[in-house]
Amino acid sequence: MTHKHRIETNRCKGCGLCVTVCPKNVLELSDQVNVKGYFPAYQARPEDCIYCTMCCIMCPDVAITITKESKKAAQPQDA
Amino acid sequence: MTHKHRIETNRCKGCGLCVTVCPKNVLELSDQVNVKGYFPAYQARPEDCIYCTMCCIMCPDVAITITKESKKAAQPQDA
Amino acid sequence: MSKVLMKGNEAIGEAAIRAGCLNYFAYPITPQSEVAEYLSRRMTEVGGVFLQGESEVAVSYMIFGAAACGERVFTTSSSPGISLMSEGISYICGAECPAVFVNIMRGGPGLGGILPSQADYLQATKGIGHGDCRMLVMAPASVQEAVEMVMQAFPLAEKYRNPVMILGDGLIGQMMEPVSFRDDLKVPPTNKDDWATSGMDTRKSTKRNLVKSLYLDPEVLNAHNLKLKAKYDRMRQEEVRYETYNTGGDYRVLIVSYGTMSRVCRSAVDALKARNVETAMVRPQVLFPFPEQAVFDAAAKSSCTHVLSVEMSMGQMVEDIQRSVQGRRPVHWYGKCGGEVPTPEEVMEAVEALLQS
Amino acid sequence: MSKVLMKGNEAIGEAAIRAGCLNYFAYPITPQSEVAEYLSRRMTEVGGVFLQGESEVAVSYMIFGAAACGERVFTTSSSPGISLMSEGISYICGAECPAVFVNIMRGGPGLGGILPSQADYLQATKGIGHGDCRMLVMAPASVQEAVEMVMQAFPLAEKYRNPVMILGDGLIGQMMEPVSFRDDLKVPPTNKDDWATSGMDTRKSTKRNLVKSLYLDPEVLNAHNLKLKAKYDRMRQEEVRYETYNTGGDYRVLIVSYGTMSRVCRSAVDALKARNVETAMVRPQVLFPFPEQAVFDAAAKSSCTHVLSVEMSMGQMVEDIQRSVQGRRPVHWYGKCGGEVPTPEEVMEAVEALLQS
Amino acid sequence: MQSEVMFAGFGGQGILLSGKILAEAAMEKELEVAWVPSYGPEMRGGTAYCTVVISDNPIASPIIRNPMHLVAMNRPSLEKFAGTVKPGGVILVNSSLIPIASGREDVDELSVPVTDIAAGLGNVRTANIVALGAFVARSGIIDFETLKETVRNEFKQKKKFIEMNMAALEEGRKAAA
Amino acid sequence: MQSEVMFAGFGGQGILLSGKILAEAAMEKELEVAWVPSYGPEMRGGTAYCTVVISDNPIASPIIRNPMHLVAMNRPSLEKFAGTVKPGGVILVNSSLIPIASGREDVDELSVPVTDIAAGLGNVRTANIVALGAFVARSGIIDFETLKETVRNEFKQKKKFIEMNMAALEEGRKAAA
Amino acid sequence: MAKAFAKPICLSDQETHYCPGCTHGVIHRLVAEAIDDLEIAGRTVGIAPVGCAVICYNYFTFDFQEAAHGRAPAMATGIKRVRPDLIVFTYQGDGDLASIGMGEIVHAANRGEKFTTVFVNNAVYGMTGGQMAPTTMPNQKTTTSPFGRNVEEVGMPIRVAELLASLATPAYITRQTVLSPKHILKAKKAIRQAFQYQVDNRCFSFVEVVSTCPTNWGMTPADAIQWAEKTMLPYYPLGDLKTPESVEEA
Amino acid sequence: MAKAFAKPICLSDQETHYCPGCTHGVIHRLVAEAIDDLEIAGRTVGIAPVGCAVICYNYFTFDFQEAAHGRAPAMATGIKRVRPDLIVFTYQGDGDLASIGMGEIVHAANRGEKFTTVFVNNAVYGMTGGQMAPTTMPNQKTTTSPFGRNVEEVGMPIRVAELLASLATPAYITRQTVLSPKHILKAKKAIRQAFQYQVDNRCFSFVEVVSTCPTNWGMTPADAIQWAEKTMLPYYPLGDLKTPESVEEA
Ligand SMILES: Cc1ncc(C[n+]2csc(CCOP(=O)(O)OP(=O)(O)O)c2C)c(N)n1
Ligand SMILES: Cc1ncc(C[n+]2csc(CCOP(=O)(O)OP(=O)(O)O)c2C)c(N)n1
Ligand code: SF4
Ligand code: SF4
Ligand code: SF4
Ligand code: SF4
Repeated sequence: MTHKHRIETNRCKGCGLCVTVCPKNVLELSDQVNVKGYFPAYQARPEDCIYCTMCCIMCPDVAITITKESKKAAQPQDA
Repeated sequence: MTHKHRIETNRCKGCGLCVTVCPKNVLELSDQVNVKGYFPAYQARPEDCIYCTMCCIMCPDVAITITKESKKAAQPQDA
Repeated sequence: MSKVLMKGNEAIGEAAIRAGCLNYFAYPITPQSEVAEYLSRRMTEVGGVFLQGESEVAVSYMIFGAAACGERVFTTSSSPGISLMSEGISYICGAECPAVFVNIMRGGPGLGGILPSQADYLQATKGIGHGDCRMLVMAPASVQEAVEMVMQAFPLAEKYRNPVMILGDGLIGQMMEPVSFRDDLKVPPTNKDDWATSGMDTRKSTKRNLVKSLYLDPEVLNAHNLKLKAKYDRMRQEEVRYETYNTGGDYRVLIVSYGTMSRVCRSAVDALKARNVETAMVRPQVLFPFPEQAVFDAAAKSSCTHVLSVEMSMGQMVEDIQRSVQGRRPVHWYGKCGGEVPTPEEVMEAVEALLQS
Repeated sequence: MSKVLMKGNEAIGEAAIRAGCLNYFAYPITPQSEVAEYLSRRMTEVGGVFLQGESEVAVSYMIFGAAACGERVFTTSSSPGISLMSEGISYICGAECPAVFVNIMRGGPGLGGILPSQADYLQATKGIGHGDCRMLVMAPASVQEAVEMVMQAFPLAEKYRNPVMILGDGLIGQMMEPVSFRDDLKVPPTNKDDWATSGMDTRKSTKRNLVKSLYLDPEVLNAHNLKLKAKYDRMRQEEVRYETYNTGGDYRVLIVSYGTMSRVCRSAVDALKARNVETAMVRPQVLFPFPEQAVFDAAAKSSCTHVLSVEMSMGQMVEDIQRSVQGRRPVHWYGKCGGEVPTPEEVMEAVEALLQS
Repeated sequence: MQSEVMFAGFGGQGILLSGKILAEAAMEKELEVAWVPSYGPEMRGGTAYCTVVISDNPIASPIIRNPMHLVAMNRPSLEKFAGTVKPGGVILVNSSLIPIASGREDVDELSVPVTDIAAGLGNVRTANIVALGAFVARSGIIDFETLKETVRNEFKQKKKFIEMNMAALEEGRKAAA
Repeated sequence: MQSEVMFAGFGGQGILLSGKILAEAAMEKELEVAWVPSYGPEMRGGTAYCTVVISDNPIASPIIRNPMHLVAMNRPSLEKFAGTVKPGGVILVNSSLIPIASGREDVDELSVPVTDIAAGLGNVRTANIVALGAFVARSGIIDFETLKETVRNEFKQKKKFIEMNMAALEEGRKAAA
Repeated sequence: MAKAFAKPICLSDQETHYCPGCTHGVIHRLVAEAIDDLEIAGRTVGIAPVGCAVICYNYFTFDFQEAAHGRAPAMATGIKRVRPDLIVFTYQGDGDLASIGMGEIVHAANRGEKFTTVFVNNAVYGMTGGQMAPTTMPNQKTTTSPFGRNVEEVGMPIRVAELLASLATPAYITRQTVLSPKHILKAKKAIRQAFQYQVDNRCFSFVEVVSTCPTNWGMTPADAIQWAEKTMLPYYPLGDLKTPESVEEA
Repeated sequence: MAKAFAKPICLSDQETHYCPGCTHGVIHRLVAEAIDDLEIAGRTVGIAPVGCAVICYNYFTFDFQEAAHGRAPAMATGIKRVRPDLIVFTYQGDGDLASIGMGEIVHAANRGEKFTTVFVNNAVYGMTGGQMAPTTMPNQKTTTSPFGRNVEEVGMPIRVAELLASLATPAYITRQTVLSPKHILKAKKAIRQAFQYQVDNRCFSFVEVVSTCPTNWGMTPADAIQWAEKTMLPYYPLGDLKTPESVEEA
């Protein structure tokens, strides 16, 4: 069992609220525009992520999810 | 100077509230109907009246007034 | 069928229950408060819902909410109260929900008076709310007819998914007449599963329902309005209802009148006949859609020289009559508005004045 | 006169100030919130009154209270908001107070949309409230005309002691056009000492004034209604206002249209002329009273075979046209309602379809 | 044949109820009826009246300005309506409260001290029933037995009133004789 | 003669302002003008556009579905409106944000990286003015001096912006040359 | 002890249409006395409600407007905003003010409109025939609560004075009654005070008056007074709930 | 410490039309979580307001009605009275609920209607372009208070939760916020509790949520959060104002 942090890039509106609440300073806003014209958040330092879900809880657009998954199942979904 | 207690009989609706508040039990309701079909209040025991204005204050129809008047002036008005 | 002597207002309340409507929300206003007073008892007896709302505005939305769940529901009010329901009625039309509104009219404008009037004709038939909305409007002339129309109003509202108004004058509400409640007018409610927000579990469905009136896309809103227009056009085809009186022979004046006023006119027609003045009457029982063709035909009769709209208003239905008569005959108005119902004699005078003119 | 480029909504606000009306109460609603936004600044500059009311119902009574004091006052809203003012407008008519209501119409019914529409025609001209009440209704077709009508509305409201409505579609409010504010349209307020509740000391009188709409005695209420009817009849005599376009020659189709829609029709008339299809237009500038005679005359012209009402609604003014044309010519409707303004091409198609039918 | 009765008096004198009972009695006889009240904004006081129209044909106008008969329970009512009654009609005058007559020569005027009679029966509130009994007896507008039946029915919820009201009817009938 | 320009782009790109400035410039020249916005319920995002109609006669219909010219500030605008422009009109394409062309052969297509130019001037928010300069220069719809005057007037409250915007106009003109 | 008592000047001579023992008459007189006292009749505009007091203008001699049901506070707002020099009061019943007019009174109070409201709480809709009001007491029978007000179904009576006093904007909010001469004299002071605050351009002022409706309660006037004392006063406690001073101190 | 987080089931997949950083999205999610939790989606009817959340039904998967501006509590009343088995909530902004809809919310609360209201207080009218709301803070600039809210002219902001809590009818009235994850977790509990009271057929339940409107405040989402914390929270204190239990004890 492990955790998977996922940001739906095209759902993100680049509000930056997740960035401010992350206790481990994992997130940053991208400089690549998404389909909606926003600069979405991404995990700049994924290795620091403790899967505390603070960013998920804060995100007004339900753009971030964290799933528990067995390592096997994780890879195909990741593709 | 003396006081004059006056009930405008045709203004009175016979509600009896003045009767209940008079501290000296001066007032009663008449058994003579007035022009509106009500049984108006009258001073059954005028000699007991202390001109406290309780009845005036209570009357919802401003049917009772008390005036201060010199004895002379009082009579013609009384007619 | 056994008859009972009932006040119009109470009979209206009872009729709704007999029609299977057990939900009533209202705010008191003369001359129709007896409906609420009656139903505050009766609904308890039959296990229905009675609620006195805080205002007519709120009541119109209680009606909306309940109707949107697919439940039969109605309210009653009088002129100023109906004005306050304008926005709500427009929403209910837009959202296509069935509901019944009873307006027991009093004199206006403003606070006006509390006696009978028919001065809300144009508001009811043309201007009840903003946007392209219309209601089917039924106008009873007796307590018995009021009862029947109330019972018919619920299935009609469901047929069109649109509010229906019963437009009665104060006298219809206040008068007592013998009434019988015809069981055959009780029609089971339509299935509302495809649109009503009755809870997905209730209708055993995973498709959710949505009741709304907002269409931000102009093309979609236009299409929605065309759909509503098609319904109103269908009403024009299917729901015209009227009665004629003495139209068989040759008459010189055609009277058009509805509600209590039409009963007075009926007396006047009879009395004029006795004086050898032949007149006839068309009585619209449904005001929207208006019986245009019937009025045209009756006016176009060769003997007829004048058409007279007799209303307890300053001349409202007369506009629909003008529209219908299409210039074939001069159209006149006679009326009063303030609470006094014109007498047969006054109507006769108005007719005779016309013929002398 | 120097011109400025202004949004209709702002120009309407400015026009009221230029007309000498320094009192404004309103509730925000698209597409007219800019009036309030503009006046929240401007009224402060000119020492006037700006207040955002808690609802349209409340606003209509703030207007009533202020108008009853004899002060010039106005409000602006859009369709659903106007429905909520129904009762208030009926009271103001009944109490005979002057006031100006601006309705920048959006699509309906219900919440509808926020784009331009003309779907409140029947409500404004016939059914604004309960009882026998009417408003003078003016319909501008440009920002400049909106400005002028707003300025004229105040003296007209005072002339009749009755509310006046400016009925504009959303485009009139949202569009920018050059406007000039004509000082000559500023008319000093009438003397209101004989009726306004301005305080006895203010008018140096010991006679108190009373503003009310209740008349419990039916004869008195009837007399009051007859008095109001006489005013409305006087409006029918004195306030009809319309414009004709291309009515000089022989035309086959008469278009009747108002507001923004009439400008589109004007383009269509020109373009049809280029195709050798002669059409003409009557544009009512005042909707109540309706230019019945002008429409009749234009329709009755021998060359004319069809009358077409072009409206951003599902067919409302068409009823007044039918009434006016008196059966002389077939009367048709073309329109859309949802926010998209029909284009000249669409109107042309509608006209050509008529001629082919 | 159509006939109309106006009942008029003070609010509180049971005017509307007398009318209703008459209308119900007529309905029992399969006649057409309409009962039309006056209604006003004031809760109390003033004049209350109602009109009952009885006919063997459907009733056209229920609005009657000239009724066939009048039951006047107080003076203002008599003064206001006496002149409207059709020639030949019955005018019942509650002489307990009305010291004057109708002044009409062309009607059947019947003077009955209904309030006093009711007081004699132990309840002034039955004055309206006394008047009804007297009026129906004199006018013959419906048969008296039906009226009695209707009154009995009206009070069937409050049994103790039945007897008193039946007595009131009888006293009315006697007074009209 | 009547001519129409549609300005289209994201909300926030100053679309409505460009249109307004053009309309004001035309008004200065005593022409008839109408500025018609799109307005929608959403506060942010989506496509904003406005149409400016300029004519030497009173303007009949201000509702234009086929404008003479188009200034497209973003890709969705170009895609949505390119097809509506009348043959012979000018289509200005903001090539900074639009990687495609209009696909029209019968128009005068002008590709200008207005956002980049504006960024080069130190403020991307002047992109609308760059575009306006380029468009007016190419279409000649009004004379450039009047436009400059109008822009100067528009910013007269905020003096510090005047210079930047005058530079933007000039850069636009150059790009259109 | 002996005193004089006369009809206030700005109260007209006309006899009222109210039922015998109805306390509307007393409250009218108190309003008139306050206006006389402050000598403001010449610049006062009263606003009549829709309710039994709808024609109360007949009993006063100064300018008056007649509101729609519940909308008197909006009308008063309209007047005060365009004519701040005028003295304006609304006179409203509980159906009018607490039911249909709830939005208007809350907002006028919250904006701190500088007019005075006299609120007659008689626990019932009088004019229309005794229907339930928001102020109707638990289990009280009315024509639309024939089995008594069921608080499970329609909630508790609304204490309007407390509700308005909970707003943050400074105001004078008081509850009085006219059930006895002593109460009447206190109510008189409160009403005068309410107008005084307005004359001083200080704040919104509001006087709730616990009243009777003998007719619709089906009681004699004396019984109605007793019922109100016993049933209403415990639920509607008397006294000042808020003064502008108390807000400033807080 | 490590946890999982997924979109609630009854929240639809559709992306919202709200501005970046607008807290409407968070509040929607909390409502959906509560409904999922209680497994009531199949018998729930939501009521959308008129305001930015007017099309919020697009983001939920169960039955929904769209109200007129301010009238959601009346619609909810209509539903609950005729279908007490349904779970009903209104979702309303401050213009909607506290301005035009004041009468409706006060009366629904006072009748003890057994539905739930989620009240989004963002101190401004969002959808129509940032006009002043009854909840706008003193001196806050809006498009209709361009010089800042002048409390002398228009009064203090209305604290709706306090106002409703002052009514005598039992209810659950609480104020929460979504300005930080910690607050959001508390708000989540409160919203769940509000629905729980309804499921138990207990009382009216009301959750005010102090929110942001970065767009109309003219701030970045992060600045908006800070401004709300600094300016709004001191005036709109968080926590339960009333529970049905507290009323019963009193
Ligand atoms: C819009 C509207 N709704 C309803 C009415 C009917 N109506 C008149 S008075 C009244 C109630 C008055 O009760 P209250 O305010 O308590 O005053 P009271 O008569 O007891 O003094 C009602 C409902 C109306 N005139 N207008
Ligand atoms: C009767 C009526 N009046 C006005 C409007 C316009 N209107 C739409 S939304 C809104 C304000 C919404 O503000 P709020 O309730 O605070 O919600 P937010 O948008 O901030 O979420 C207004 C005034 C309307 N649609 N209907
Ligand atoms: S909080 Fe959500 S919408 Fe905002 S930047 Fe982070 S992922 Fe994007
Ligand atoms: S209080 Fe007044 S109305 Fe009542 S009985 Fe006494 S004098 Fe008459
Ligand atoms: S009904 Fe009640 S409130 Fe109205 S006048 Fe009579 S006692 Fe007074
Ligand atoms: S305008 Fe304000 S409330 Fe509306 S979506 Fe944008 S941020 Fe949210």
